[in-house]
Amino acid sequence: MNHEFACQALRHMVRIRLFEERTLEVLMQGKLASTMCHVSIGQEAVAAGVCMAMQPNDYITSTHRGHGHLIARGGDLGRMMAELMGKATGYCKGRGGSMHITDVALGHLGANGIVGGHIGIAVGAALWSKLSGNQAVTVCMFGDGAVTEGVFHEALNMAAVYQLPAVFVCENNQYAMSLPWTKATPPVSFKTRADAYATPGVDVDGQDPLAVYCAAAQAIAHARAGGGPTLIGAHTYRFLGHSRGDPSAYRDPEEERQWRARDPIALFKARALDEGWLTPDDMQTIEAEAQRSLDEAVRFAEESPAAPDEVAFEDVYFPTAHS
Amino acid sequence: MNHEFACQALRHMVRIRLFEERTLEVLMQGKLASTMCHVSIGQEAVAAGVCMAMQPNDYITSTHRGHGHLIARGGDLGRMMAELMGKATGYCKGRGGSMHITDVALGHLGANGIVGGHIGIAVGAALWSKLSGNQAVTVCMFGDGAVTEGVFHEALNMAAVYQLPAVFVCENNQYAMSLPWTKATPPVSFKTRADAYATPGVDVDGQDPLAVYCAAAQAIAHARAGGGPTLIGAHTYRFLGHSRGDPSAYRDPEEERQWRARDPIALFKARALDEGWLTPDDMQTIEAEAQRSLDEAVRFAEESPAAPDEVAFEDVYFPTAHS
Amino acid sequence: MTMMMFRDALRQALREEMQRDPRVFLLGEDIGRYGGAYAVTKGLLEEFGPQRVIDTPMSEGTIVGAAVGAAMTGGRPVAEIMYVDFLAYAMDQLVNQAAKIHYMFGGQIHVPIVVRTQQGTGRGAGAQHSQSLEAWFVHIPGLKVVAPATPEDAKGLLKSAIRDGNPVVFLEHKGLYAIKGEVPDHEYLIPIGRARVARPGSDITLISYSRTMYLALEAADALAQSGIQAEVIDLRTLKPLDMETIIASVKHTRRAVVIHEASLTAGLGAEIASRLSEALFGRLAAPVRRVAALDIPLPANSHLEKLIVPDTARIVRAAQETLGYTVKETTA
Amino acid sequence: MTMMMFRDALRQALREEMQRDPRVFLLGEDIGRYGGAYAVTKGLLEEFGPQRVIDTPMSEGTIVGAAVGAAMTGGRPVAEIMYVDFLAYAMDQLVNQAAKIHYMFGGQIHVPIVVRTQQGTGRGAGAQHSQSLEAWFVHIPGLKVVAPATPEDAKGLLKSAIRDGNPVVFLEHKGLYAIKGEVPDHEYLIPIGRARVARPGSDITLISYSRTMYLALEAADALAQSGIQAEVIDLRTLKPLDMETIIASVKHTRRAVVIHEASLTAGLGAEIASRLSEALFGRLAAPVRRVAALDIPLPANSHLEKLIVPDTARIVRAAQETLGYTVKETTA
Ligand SMILES: Cc1ncc(C[n+]2csc(CCOP(=O)(O)OP(=O)(O)O)c2C)c(N)n1
Ligand SMILES: Cc1ncc(C[n+]2csc(CCOP(=O)(O)OP(=O)(O)O)c2C)c(N)n1
Ligand SMILES: [Mg+2]
Ligand SMILES: [Mg+2]
Repeated sequence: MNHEFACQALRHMVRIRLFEERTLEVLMQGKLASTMCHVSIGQEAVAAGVCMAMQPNDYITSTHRGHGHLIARGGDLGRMMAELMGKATGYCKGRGGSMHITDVALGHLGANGIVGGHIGIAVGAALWSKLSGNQAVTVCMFGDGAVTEGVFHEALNMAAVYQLPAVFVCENNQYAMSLPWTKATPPVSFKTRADAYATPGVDVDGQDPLAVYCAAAQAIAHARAGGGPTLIGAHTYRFLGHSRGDPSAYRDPEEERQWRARDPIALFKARALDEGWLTPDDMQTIEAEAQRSLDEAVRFAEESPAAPDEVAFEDVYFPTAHS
Repeated sequence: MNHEFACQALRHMVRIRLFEERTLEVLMQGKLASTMCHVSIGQEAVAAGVCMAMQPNDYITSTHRGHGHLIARGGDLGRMMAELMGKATGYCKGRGGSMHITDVALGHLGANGIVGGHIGIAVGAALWSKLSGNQAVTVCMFGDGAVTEGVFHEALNMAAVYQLPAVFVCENNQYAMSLPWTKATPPVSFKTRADAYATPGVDVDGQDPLAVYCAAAQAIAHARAGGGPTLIGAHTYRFLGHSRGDPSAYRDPEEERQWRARDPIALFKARALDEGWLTPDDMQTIEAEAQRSLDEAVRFAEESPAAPDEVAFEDVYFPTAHS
Repeated sequence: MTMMMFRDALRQALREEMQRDPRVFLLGEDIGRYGGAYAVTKGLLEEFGPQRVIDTPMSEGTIVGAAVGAAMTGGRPVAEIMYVDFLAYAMDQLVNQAAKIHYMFGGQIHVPIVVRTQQGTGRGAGAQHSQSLEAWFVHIPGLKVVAPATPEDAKGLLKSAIRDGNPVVFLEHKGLYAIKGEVPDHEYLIPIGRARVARPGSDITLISYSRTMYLALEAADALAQSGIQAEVIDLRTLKPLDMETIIASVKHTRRAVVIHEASLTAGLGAEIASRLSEALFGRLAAPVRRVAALDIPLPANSHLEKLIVPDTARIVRAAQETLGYTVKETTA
Repeated sequence: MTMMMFRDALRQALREEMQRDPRVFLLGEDIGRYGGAYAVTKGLLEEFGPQRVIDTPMSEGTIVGAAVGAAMTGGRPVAEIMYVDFLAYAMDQLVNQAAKIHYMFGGQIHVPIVVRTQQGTGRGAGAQHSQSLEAWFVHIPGLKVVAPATPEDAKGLLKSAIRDGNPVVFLEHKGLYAIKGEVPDHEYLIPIGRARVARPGSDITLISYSRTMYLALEAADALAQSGIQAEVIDLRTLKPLDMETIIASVKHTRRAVVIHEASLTAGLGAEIASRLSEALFGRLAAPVRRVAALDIPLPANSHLEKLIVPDTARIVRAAQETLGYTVKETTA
């Protein structure tokens, strides 16, 4: 584990955390354009670890809780914040909001509001990689809720049958809205779930970016080498409610306390100090820099013009000359 | 294994075989009311074994290839044949045809034309048994093609979560239309597939009614005792094409030859003789009786009046007085 | 009469029917402890227990499928699908199974299920959480479709839906849960299949349902200021359509505007407009106008969203144009 | 020109586009060695190999989903869904994803997929294999919908659909695969969005598409025997609708009948009838009539099935009634 890696991991996690904390503030100020906004505070290590294992030409598909995936993939914080505020400079022209935030140029194929709705899309991206030989691997992020949707099964099966370069990463934050993982599905590891498709499966600590990185890197390398898909279960926790106004009354406070004690950023910082990967100075620099980027992002977003009315009417169809 | 059991198993298989052979004749004569007709010749042991393990108050859901399930469940051959011919005396008033043939009074919840379309229905029947305490077990028959539909996964998961009294029986006849099982999904046993739901799974010889019976009886008892669902893979073969006019050009003739050598009826007769379960006389009686029933069924169907025009317009809505 | 919110009226209906009939049970995502995404089922788990209020895994297809199977074997399930958009996962179970089983199986069995779901705009919820898909369901023989606007109707229609022997798609509107209205204190049912005159008038008929009824009433208020008496019809049931009530009104007013939040093209407004144009041919003073959402997905942006869906001003304008309509000369 | 069957014309289109553009590939159930349930793709696996003609597991949702993902990353997939009824499993992928991605993601990306499927009656295939669901797709912004009637149009429209940058639902009719027609020998495209006058006439306009075009032509023949000249329009594209061509015709004939095999209520006929009634208000000699399937599921019984769907006689009758129409007196 080198210094640079640790810097990057921490940087990603801190940027995600700050972005989402800021998002909540902006939301409380009534500045978001949509009511739909889900933050991933507590889960930052998964996004960081996965995206660090990806190559620039790889693809990622994301979820309703997707800020972290785009940030760790290199998304521009200003354009992201602008999108949330419905500004013309937002990634989706201020029309997609948090739940559809996307930077296609980064190989990011979209955050998606339908749980499981993007899993088939990931299969298609991986299929096209196989057919075209473009060498890309597609990483499909999804929550534990998606595991019980039929598309999860169809996609795993199809990816396994064609031995597609795809990595399926379940961000198991223990809840699908109010439904605990333990009531959504029998207590079965992701390894065993993957066995049903004769494909590798692995369960990792989702609070540890290094563990996530290692699992993802191995799966991506395996996929790129033609070995087919892998299913990764990254076990983590959403520290806050499902969305604004959810006090998580369905959760045991003791459970929450235990998980909060495993804050991925705090854990990583402690370990990085311990192992000598980072100095306190490094950390301060990273945090200060992230803070500055966020300030700038918010300023950029606030100063950007609102999406003009025309934006509502554009892009229903892609112009086609052929016919 | 007692004599009576053997009689019944052979009787079911022979009746199914004869019914379907006769169906093909009637079809060739242009007497069927629908173009949709799929026969299960070669797979009779599965229907026989499963249905013999069921109690009268149990439920079964069936498929597009479902004649056998209804016959082994005690369906009336005359009303079945009448249904195929579009007669007023048919089970569905001549409106359902082969693909929707149903006798609800026998706990048969319908043959279904959507592959996988009835799997959720089976979950619901089992759920209602659990909620109402009606002591019934629901047996869900489906083909290997349905295994790759999303509903298979959702249903297994839900049945396992609620520990429902359901038995899922995959009649794996090695093909979904032209797609061989080996190309539809990775080579994984049903046992391993069931592991993904922490529920019992078993693979049985679908050419042996006794093996199927034993697996089904155990699963049904387990379900009735509150132990939850079981997944059974009954490995069998469809001797003929997917439907009329399919020469199965996609199959290896050698493979066909090998499977035909494992005709469930011939195998069972040989074994029954060997083990002394049945005498040649017993068998002749069974076959003659089945033949007679078929003759009668066809006569009944042919002499029945065609479904009158009004039948087309009835039963779109169930009459409701309340509102 | 008691003043209560739409969501509370729905909850009363569920509670009363669950008390009345032990076969009635609820299933859906987050309907138990959480009380439903829009808080309709709050408290019912505590009252009726986990055998009657069943939190399901995220499996919309099998939620509806399971409802069908339970109904076929004696239960009276009420399934909740959190957003109508997610019913896209369950169209086989709803359309190929629930709607057809009674007919397909020769009348041997029927499928008394209610699928409660929620649709519409108003929260800037974006393209995948704001659709209005009633036209899909209205197109399918074997389904009934209900879309109440008031708490009173919501309660009475939900009770009727639960007692109906057929699959009923019960469409709530995300913007209506908190609106208040008077609800009778005694037990009552609102029959499926009957529209209501929400405001009488003689100059023009505004045909509305669900949230658009409120827009239509506002438009009628605005029109009244210039002396125009608009009659507002609240359809309440979308399938079967109560054409009798609609035609009776338009026969009288000779002018009609149909309003819905669903996309214009192939929306329910087309059905109503063409039936009216046929039934009252030669007797209309102006063509039937449709005020609907533009044929555009819905942006996750409250400001932009408003540009796409009907508002009071658009209804007033359409009504005024209809009232001022003069037949253009044929220029063949 | 060469005489060929509808299915062969489709196959030519696929072959030509696959030859022209290496990004074009096919996926679906039984499309390889089997050649497709209706033999459209026969021989293409042998010609293009398993990388371009992909037999999929039975997973309709993920067939469409995979097409979307492949299209977003550079491919030009043509998915085959064996029966439109099975698209019920794939509505999320088609409607919530394919149709909305271009808009939802701010125009960053588009989804050039074709979903070929097959619908309609004529084979007594029953309630789950005979539906006509075009109205569902026409209702959804972001989709295009095509439904050719002739081999020539089938080929030219399929080529255009493959080159289009948007999701196109391509609706074939199970009863048309074996019909024959002349197909040009040179390369050509039929543009999406343009209807065709299939038979000129001046007394009444019969508006049809897919298989009903043939019924309309037969009806026109029958009407001609009593001296009535019916103009037959073949819509070819259902979304976007070519209202210009339709209105031009009806402006002239002042009478119209719309014919489709889908259920009457909330079918496409309603959209056309209401647009016509609005555009030509006061200039129609009779109300626009709709000849559609009754609002009944389809029986698996060829004889009974025929009682539900339009036939030539019903069209002729509707046309005659339209021609003999006189406005009833108002009895207010
Ligand atoms: C198909 C579908 N069903 C339901 C919802 C409503 N919903 C949004 S997020 C969510 C929970 C998702 O849980 P999970 O996949 O674990 O992701 P998490 O929210 O925990 O990140 C639900 C029920 C949805 N968006 N899509
Ligand atoms: C959802 C759906 N997709 C496709 C079909 C068309 N189809 C009918 S049967 C069949 C093959 C089914 O295979 P399997 O489940 O193994 O049953 P089998 O025919 O072998 O008995 C196909 C593709 C269908 N009826 N339903
Ligand atoms: Mg979760
Ligand atoms: Mg099979």
